[in-house]
Amino acid sequence: MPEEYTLKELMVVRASKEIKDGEKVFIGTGLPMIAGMLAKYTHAPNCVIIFEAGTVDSKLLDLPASVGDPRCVYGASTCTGLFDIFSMLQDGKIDIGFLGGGQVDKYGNLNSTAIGEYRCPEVRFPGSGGACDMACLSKRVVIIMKHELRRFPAEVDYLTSPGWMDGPGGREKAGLVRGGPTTVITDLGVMKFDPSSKEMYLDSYYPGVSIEKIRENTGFDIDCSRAGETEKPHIEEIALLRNKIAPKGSLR
Amino acid sequence: MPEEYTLKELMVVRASKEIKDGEKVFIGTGLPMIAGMLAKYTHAPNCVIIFEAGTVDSKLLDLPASVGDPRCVYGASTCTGLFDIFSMLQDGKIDIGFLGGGQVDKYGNLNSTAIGEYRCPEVRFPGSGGACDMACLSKRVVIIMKHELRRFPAEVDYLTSPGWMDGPGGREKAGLVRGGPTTVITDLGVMKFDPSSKEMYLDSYYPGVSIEKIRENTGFDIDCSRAGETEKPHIEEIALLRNKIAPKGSLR
Amino acid sequence: MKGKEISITEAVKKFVNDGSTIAFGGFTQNRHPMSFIREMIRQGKKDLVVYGHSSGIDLDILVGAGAVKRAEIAYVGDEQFVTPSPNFGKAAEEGKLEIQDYSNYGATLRFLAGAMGLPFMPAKTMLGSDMLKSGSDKGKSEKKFHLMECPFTGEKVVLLPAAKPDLAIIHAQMVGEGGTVMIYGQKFADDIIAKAAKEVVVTAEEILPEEQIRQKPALTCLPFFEVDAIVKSPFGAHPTSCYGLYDYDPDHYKIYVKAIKSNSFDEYLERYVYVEHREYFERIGGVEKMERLRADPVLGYSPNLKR
Amino acid sequence: MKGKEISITEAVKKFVNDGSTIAFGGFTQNRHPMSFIREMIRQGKKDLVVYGHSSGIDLDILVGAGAVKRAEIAYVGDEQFVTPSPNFGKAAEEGKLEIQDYSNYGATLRFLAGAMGLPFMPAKTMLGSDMLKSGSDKGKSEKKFHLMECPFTGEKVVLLPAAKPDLAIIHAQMVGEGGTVMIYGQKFADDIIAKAAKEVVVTAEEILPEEQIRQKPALTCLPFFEVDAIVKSPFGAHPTSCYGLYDYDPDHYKIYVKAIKSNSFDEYLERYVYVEHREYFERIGGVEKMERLRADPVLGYSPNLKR
Repeated sequence: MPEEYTLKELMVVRASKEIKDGEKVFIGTGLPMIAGMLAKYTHAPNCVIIFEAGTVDSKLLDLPASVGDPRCVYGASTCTGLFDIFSMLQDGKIDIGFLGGGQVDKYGNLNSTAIGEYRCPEVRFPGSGGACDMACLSKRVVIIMKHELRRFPAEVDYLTSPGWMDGPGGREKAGLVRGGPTTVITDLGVMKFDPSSKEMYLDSYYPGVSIEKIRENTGFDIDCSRAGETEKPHIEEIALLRNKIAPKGSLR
Repeated sequence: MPEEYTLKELMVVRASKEIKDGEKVFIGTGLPMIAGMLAKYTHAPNCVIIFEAGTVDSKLLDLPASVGDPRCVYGASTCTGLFDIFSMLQDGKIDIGFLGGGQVDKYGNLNSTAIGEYRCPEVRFPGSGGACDMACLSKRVVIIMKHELRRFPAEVDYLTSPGWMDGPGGREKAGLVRGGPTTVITDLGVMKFDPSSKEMYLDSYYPGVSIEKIRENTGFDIDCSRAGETEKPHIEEIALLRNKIAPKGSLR
Repeated sequence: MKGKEISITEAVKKFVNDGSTIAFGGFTQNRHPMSFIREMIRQGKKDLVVYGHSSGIDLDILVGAGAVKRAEIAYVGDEQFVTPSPNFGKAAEEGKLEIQDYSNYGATLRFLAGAMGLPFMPAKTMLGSDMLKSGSDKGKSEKKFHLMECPFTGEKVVLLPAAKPDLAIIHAQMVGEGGTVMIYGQKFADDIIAKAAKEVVVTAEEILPEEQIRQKPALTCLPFFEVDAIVKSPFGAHPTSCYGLYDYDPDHYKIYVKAIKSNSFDEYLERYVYVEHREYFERIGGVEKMERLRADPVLGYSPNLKR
Repeated sequence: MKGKEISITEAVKKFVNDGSTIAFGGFTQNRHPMSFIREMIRQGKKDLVVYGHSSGIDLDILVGAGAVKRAEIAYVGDEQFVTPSPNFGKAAEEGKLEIQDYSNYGATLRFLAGAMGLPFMPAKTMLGSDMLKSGSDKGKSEKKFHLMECPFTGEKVVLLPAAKPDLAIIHAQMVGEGGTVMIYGQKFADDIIAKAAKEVVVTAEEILPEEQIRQKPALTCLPFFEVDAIVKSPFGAHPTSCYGLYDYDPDHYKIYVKAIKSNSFDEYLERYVYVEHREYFERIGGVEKMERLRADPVLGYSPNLKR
């Protein structure tokens, strides 16, 4: 039975909608990269994909395996290194950053360093990389996560990438000059942050996913009163993903 | 009557001796550039000439008119810009800097900014450029000056480029991590600095120049007890200058 | 016109305001955006605040035209022709120009801080110099520097405030229609100045299709989005040099200096600034002059230039 | 051998000491100096302190061989194959490795401060993160960061201490006999790391006469005197990619990850590290593998790589 779309495809399509035409997007390896390419092929042909390893607005004929992949160079506007790219970010020139992580809390603070005690952790993650930089310095942040109870704790074990910190005014107090997370896209639905309380709320749930299931997999109280069903991907988007962007089977 | 050598040729030959083989030399426009080229063609073939505008160890087939001249690029090891070059200097990688100026005092402090009151000066000079940077950050400094009373005052009107400041310990107090002037080459003779008092003394006078003349043209007491006559240029050096390095007449 | 291209008249009208803080690319007698600067004079821009490092005729001609109120610079000179640059020297001596002096590295680091989105940059230069004594000059910058002790090593460090000019003008050999900039030869601090500025105009010898310039992304020095407008301006750096294409023009420098020394700068402006593009080339020596200045493609300069 | 060229055996012997602080070029699965690192393991170097930003198999293989005491890094992962890199993850979870975490920009700025001869670099990143809470880890750095108020704007700024490793190892596509380095594709932070280090060894796919590499000085990223020794090392980045010449090797990554996950890393070392150069190539797949990984000269990678 040929599926209409896979869960990962739905996530990627939803993530791509976060990118507006003309925006400069700081993107990491994996789903965000595919979302960025999809946005470029659909509603945001002039979005600019930037990779921290050194390239700006490359042609991306083939999906890169990392942000430092040789595939990131072809047709780029410039090919340089981390220093130039992150300095643009710090100077406020990047609109949106895509982030993942091991844990996220209700204020969108992310942990991609370690679970348990820092010095001898239960689980060690790869570390910040550019994630903390994006979280601190891009104009807004979109988070892509697996939605599991242990990944959505009341408080993250290690705060790698600042979200709204401890709520309103938290970022300003820390000395951050802009930014903050706006959207969390998981394998169950889409969360946003309340403009005044800065707390995560459910914006939409995927077709077939119950609000109950989302509550069960979230380690803090989450307001679900504003939620509706997530829009399904269009057939053209799925076709683009399968035929042009993602290598065979990578979004299964 | 064909001269054996001109005064400027003598100065350039003497200046070139300051460069040891293999040293990295930060050089400005004019006489220092000619001295650097001469050193490279004679006793210091492996000295590295560095121009602040962005080039390292270029071939210099033709004498550049400025340190940012297109003539500085040919055959260079790298061609970049001010930031990279000055950062190497700050990191302690440059052995010797050549400086000129409008005034020099007995501690080798240089003024290349203004004579008189800063805001409305009698004479305005071009300003520091990279001079202050070389004076602060290269391992040692060689000064090339016209020897006139008004140019050798007891105290400079404006301290653009720090020499030994107010004597022993002066540079350390200011926060400077290395360096200081070792030699002053003028149109009358060669001065050095006493290792303990840091005061300028006469090391040698040019053939035909009296110690008296040097005293008359120096605005502070200068110890002349250690002075002998400056060595004359060799005929090969003059030939190189006239035939290969300096364009016709430029050292007359 | 395609992409971001506009005319030089529009560019000056749109991006330069009286009182703007502005920075020019180039270095003493090399690759300054002279055609843009001449248009600024024609349009009578004034009260400008110029941030620079190694200025020359770019700043000097504006000072001579009475367009500059304040200069934060490290050097203003025309090398073997005259130092300091003559209008600048005169204005400084007459106290008609607010000047704030930095060293070349200091000035570059101020742009770097601006380009990096930082409020300041630390340095180990300028220490002990009177540039760190003249303190806070009057004018825009409230504080010229700040001395501190390094919290890691205890050593003395000077913090220099970021320079973030309203506008940067860079003259490049090539630019893509979308704004991707390629500079040959020394970059000076042009890329840093452009990144530090709020808006950027690039004048260029050639405008290429964006795809073409992107065939060599390792050679570009500014991504397209850093550039707000581009202007086609062949010979736009004259009388300064443009690596790989033409040399500096010693004849013209001599005319320039002589005009100022003989108090006939108004006539110079009349003859070389208040004049159409095409006529300018005739007056500087026409096609013969352009041939004499033309660079050897391997060497990057004119090897037989009489200078 | 001419100029600064030495053998890889000599290079490791001469430049790496037990306890050295060391930084490698590259980025996750791209252009790491792997042949040099394998020789370090063969020579049994230990107690190393590794400074990095986006590490991968470079740091991981050393951790697996028990050579690393401490890592000051931002990221250690092999992208789609496994994150974190498996030996690193294991050692961290067992508390066997001292780790100090920075962000990628933070780590880069520490090298930049080192390259600029400054004791620190200011930043607006890492603020609010626990990386600025974990304070001073034990080990070499006495102080991980310093928070201050900007004397110009009053805003909060973090100062990060300079990183000045004893040694940097960079793998480049080309180097001149004298040491002038040319890197194609992304430079990552390799040029900055090299400038920050006290000594620099460059392993390269090709060694060219110095005059030849100097025909394009705008494309070189390190002047010759920054480099202390060069080593000819074709395919020296394998299994990571080397832009323009060969792609990363998915087969080998799978073998690597599987060996660790199945607790047979010693056998991996035996088969792929304690082995002659020529034999290594046979074991990774010989000439057929090299052909499959070979990059398209226009695209810079292998477009039909099965991955």
